[in-house]
Amino acid sequence: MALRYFLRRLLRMIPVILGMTIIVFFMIHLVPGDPARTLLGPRAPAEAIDAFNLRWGFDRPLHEQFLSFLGGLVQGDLGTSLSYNVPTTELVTGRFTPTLLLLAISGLFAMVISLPLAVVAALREERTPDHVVRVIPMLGLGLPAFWVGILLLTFVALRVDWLPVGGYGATWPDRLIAMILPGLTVAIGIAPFTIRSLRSSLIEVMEADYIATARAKGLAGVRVLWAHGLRNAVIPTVTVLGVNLGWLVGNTLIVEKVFALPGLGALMIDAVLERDFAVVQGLALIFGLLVVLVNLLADVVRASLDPRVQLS
Amino acid sequence: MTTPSRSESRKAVRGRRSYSLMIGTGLLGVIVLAAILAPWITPYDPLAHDLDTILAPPSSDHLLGTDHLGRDVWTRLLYAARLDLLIGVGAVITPFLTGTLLGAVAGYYGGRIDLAVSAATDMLMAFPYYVLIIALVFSLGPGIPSIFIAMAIVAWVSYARIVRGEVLSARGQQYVMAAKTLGYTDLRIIVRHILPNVITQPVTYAMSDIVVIIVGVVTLSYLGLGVPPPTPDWGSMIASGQSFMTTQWQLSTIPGIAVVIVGLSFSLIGDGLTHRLRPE
Amino acid sequence: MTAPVLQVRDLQVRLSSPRGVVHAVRGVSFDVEAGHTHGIVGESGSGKTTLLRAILGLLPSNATAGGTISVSSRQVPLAGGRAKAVDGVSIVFQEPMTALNPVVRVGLQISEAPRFKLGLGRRDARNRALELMRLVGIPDPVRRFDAYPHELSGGFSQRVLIAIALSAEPKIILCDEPTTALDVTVQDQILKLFRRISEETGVAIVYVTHDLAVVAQTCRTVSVMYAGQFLESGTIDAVFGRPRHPYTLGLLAAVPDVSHGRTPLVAIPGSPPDLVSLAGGCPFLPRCSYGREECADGVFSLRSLNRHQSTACIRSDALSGSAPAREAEAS
Amino acid sequence: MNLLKKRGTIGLALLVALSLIAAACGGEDEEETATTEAAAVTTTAAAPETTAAPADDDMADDDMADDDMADDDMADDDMADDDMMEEDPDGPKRGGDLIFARHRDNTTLDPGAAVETDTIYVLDHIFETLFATSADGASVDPWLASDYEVSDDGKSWTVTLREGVVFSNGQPMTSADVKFSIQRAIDEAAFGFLLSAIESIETPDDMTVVFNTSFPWAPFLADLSVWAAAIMPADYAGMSAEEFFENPIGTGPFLFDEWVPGEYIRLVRNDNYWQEGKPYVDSVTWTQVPDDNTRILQLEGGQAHIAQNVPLNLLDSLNEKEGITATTFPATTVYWVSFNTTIEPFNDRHVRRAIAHAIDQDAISNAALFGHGGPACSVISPAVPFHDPDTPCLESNMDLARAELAQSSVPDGFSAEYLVGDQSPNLPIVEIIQGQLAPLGIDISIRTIDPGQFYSTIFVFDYEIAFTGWTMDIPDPDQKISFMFDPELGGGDSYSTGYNNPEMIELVRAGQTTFADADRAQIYADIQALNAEEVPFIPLVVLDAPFAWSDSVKGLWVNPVGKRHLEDVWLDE
Repeated sequence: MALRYFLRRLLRMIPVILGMTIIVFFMIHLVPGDPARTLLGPRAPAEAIDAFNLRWGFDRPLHEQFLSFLGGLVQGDLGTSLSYNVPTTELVTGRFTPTLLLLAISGLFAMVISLPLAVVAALREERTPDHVVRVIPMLGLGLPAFWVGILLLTFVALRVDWLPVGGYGATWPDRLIAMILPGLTVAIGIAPFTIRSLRSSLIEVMEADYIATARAKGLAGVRVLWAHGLRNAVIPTVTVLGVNLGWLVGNTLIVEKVFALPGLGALMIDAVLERDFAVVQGLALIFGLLVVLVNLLADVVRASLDPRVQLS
Repeated sequence: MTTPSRSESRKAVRGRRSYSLMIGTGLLGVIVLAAILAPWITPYDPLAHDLDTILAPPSSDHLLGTDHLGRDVWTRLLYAARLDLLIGVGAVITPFLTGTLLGAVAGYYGGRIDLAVSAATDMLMAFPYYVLIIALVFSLGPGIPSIFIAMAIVAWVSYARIVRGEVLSARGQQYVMAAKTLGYTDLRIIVRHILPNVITQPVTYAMSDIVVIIVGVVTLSYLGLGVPPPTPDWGSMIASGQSFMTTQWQLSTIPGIAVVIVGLSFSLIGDGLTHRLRPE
Repeated sequence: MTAPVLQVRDLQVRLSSPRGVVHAVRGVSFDVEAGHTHGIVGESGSGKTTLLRAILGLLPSNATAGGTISVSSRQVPLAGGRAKAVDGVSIVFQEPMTALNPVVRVGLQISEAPRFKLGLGRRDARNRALELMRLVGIPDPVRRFDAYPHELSGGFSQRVLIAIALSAEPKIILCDEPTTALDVTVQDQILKLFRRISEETGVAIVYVTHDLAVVAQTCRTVSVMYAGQFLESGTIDAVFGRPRHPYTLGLLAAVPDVSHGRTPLVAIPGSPPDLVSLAGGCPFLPRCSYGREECADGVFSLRSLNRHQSTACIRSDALSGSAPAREAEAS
Repeated sequence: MNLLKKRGTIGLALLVALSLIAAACGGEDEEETATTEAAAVTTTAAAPETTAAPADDDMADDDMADDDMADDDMADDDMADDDMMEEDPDGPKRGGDLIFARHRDNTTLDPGAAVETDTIYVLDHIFETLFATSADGASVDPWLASDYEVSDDGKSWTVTLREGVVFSNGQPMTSADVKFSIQRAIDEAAFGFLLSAIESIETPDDMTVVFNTSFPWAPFLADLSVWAAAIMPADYAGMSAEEFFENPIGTGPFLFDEWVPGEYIRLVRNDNYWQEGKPYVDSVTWTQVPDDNTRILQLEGGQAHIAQNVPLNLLDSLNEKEGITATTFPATTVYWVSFNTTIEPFNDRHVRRAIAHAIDQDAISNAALFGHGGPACSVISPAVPFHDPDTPCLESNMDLARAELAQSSVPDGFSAEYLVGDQSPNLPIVEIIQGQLAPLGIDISIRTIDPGQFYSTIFVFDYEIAFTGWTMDIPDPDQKISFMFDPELGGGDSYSTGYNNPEMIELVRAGQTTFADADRAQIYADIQALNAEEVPFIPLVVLDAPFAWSDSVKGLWVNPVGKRHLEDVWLDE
């Protein structure tokens, strides 16, 4: 049943993502800056430029180019990168896991940060701990990611020898360890939203009747908070986390840059700068799919937590 | 167990919350005042280079030291407040209005309009945001106009989603049915009846949005797409301070803290508004 | 005479709020023996729920309390904001839909107390829960064990709540309008269920409601609560048969009696007093047709008329002559 | 509980995401690299100015001066080594993996397609060329070639190849391989037109190659040192081109091992390398670390041995850290102001001269270079042949500036837009100039654009003033000078200034076809003087190449055209 729901959700998003790819296609083509000139430099003679355009088919009118792009898309061919001269898919697969790993770990850290803080804030509503908890995430929002990143590298990575100073790592254990600080940096950026959501929903839940029932059973306070309070309060926060991670999909490039991670974000910005059309279009499509998947995942997690919600 | 005693305790708690509105407006007031009175607070010209005293540490005549061109950091911080607050507040208005309107219409009428708006929001959700920003900056050049347009194009999505949800639930309420039976036009119902009831959410959201935009400008400057030099703005100050982080860390940090304080004041105001406007 | 399971002596509860201090409970005393069912009748805002929360030991954080409560002769802590209920006391709420955790299977919610409070293993707790489900009359408990609250009807949910209340092997079950939200036919089954439970398990029941008919049907003794205090207490026959307080009289007159056709209903004029600014004297005075000057000051607490009945009205004898507008149905 | 705060996340995402671009430019700025001059090819200084090139570090391709030091024969090598580093008692150790943190990845493994400096520096260690820039960057030394003769008419070059040179697959290098490689470069390489002077190539025997040029071409040997003229086995050793460049075979000290795009590229020792005993390290791994601060932290944390593109302002503080050396190698990077002389008022000589007088190069150098470079007077940097130290550049003096402006078409000043690729140290320099021109009534507004767009903007003359510069690729000024002053050559329109001065063009052509050094020196001195007088380009600063490395790295040195000789490096760990 869930599978059918998955497929239906994906099908519903296909037109949206296609629409988005079309917009990106025309936007990147219409933006000033000509890839031949950028790649070959101003000294390249006219013949080299013409040969380049001919080879890549940029001499054809835009709509024709778009049709061939669509044609390729249907067969899963995202075209070839101008600057790397390698099929886009090949270029992207290598950089897929770092980005996904970063998203997953930062989501995890965001929740790990949010749970204790939100609980303290909710239970001490309107007293000092609550105010403090509401101020701390503001820092996460206000300070730029590169600043937090470099701080972590300088004062943590340098001092802890099993933590690498940036870089991705070759083996799987190394990769996970390499993701700790970047994940934390991203989580600090997301936490303000998850804390705020969890705090307000926890306050609301702790007023509910079933909490009084649970307490009336003579259960310990911690059990009531965990099994009944948080179990209900976390549901809306899952969606907030999903939306945040969904947005991060195309936008992790500051952290990728600071921590030297080979992610999709950096690849996209280079492609945009170098007018590497195929990569820009391919990535836009992939980002679209990833955003849909992340939000879909959030809905599924939410449905598993809340039986009242049917995967209709 | 919804007993009088419990709702009593809730009111007790809520009473205290009005402080956050006061603290928020107070804080913001101080910042705005400092920005306006900048010429009287500090003698220096924010644009004047003094190549003999570059990267000077904080001292009596330069409270926060000087930047890589010898300009007084404290002065630039104050003048930057003018620009960044303007950008923050200004860039929220269009998305707030368009988003609320579209959300209301989509929520109220449903059907094809709702589908169209939702498709648009979904599409923008998945859109690689900075491809849009770069395209805009290419065609319009860096600076405030492209920031405003970029925000306007993308930022309305959240308002639309929030208001749509609220209007959808409001549509089923009796007071809407009643208004319909009295023969009011749809527009009148939406604007005079539904919106006033649901406006709290988008308004408080706008508060946190202002912060988000100011921080967004910081990131644009970091990418070299922000406010063009020499106009002082926190974003370019943080970005240009970045390569001095290990030697003159204050160049990047202090504007960052300024952004946080502005963020704090707006979110406190947001919280205060939420509780003040939310019906008991 | 077994020792009373519940002893409440001169209970006072004050709640601080922005509008001032609310005197929710002003000197309430009563006892309930094992196997007995005691009813507490009163309009909303009379402080009956705060009384229940006090007995549970779950007063809100802005509450301060005086007097004593003891359950099977153990003192109940009266501090506000406690997170854990006192042993031996359970509660059944009015709204089954909101009183059950929407995201946890009902079976688990019933077996939770046996497992985590009484320390039973997973298997034993499950069997205990199934046993309780049968006791409260839920058909085919094995299948319904894994159901979620929103998948059950109002009646079944209420039975689950009762099973939950029993799951902690309480000495006393407090019921806060448990049947108000149910339709009459289901209400009747639930009331019969309570009576059976009380007889079979010997658990004491305190039944709080505004519905006199329900109290008459299920309770042995009753107290009439108004403005945070008991205006009259006693056996059902005494209090309903020979009401010795104008308020009780008024309540009985306000109950529509289907069997007697269209007798005019007499509503009590005015509305319950504001518990913040309570003047001295009898709190019912402003609405009392028997009121005199001497009712205006002094403290009006219960004084016993005989073994079966006590009242807080100083002019109770003035009522002795007048029978209630009509005979209350003897249960 | 509405919480779809999509918008909130935009900010957050923006915060988290957007950054980067700076990476491309951040890293770039004063990257030392010299780019070979190789005749046609573009400019660039690693420092952008013309191109904004962060991303590609200067599109204009600053390729490498192709091979490296190699004096005439082995003996000189040792000599070059000795003065470069203190000789260790027990001599260089073998072994270890040298980790080189750089800010950008390779784009290809094919020297023909390579256009960016970082790609070229890696390929330099796989492929080699017939001739190479000398250690001091002032001349060309034979490398895969051992000797050469040029015919009297200067149109025929006979080159004899070095004995005993073997490709990494064991196959000996012959004249056929050279003919194939150079012909391929001319036909396919992005910068093949540098060798367009070659008409035909003959191979009389295995060890001799004869190049016939259609006209006498003075910088011919320097052009042969361009990286695009890399020597590879004929017909790609029997493989298809694509297959060959999956795992390229060259004569260089290292051979290709593994490339994970965006992460690292690793070369391992080529045991068949013709220089005995070299390279010392087992392998070199170039890691991809775009952020300046992170590169330095990796150095401090021991995760990298060498870091390039160290921000100038951090060099001194980094040098004080124990275990780390941070300094600059002399480089040929020059930055200047360039005018769009096809539009008002910049076609007026007096306006340009007024601006030249108003600019104070010393102040700029002190404020923006932190002592790692100096003011520039000539367009040819000191480390390049035919640099004229006595170039009569205009004195920085406001009164003279006002006097010049008074004679100009806009006596009471004007406003203009200054186009600059957004990466350090460009922006600060332009901001300083903005301040220096204001008292003259010239109101400068700064238009920063992303480096990827810089070239295509100035190429279509969509600018008034621009921040441009040049880094040498090969040890001969011709490529740069012709590109700057000869509008027809290479389609550069005098480096997009549209400057067209017949006297200057004549000098440039003479410089290309005159063989005697003394005469060429005088020609280039005249060119530098004429520019100083006409100032289509106002030289600003000369930059060195900042590097940092841990003390365990021995024998690291970089010549003025940016060539790293990692075969001479060894690790003392």
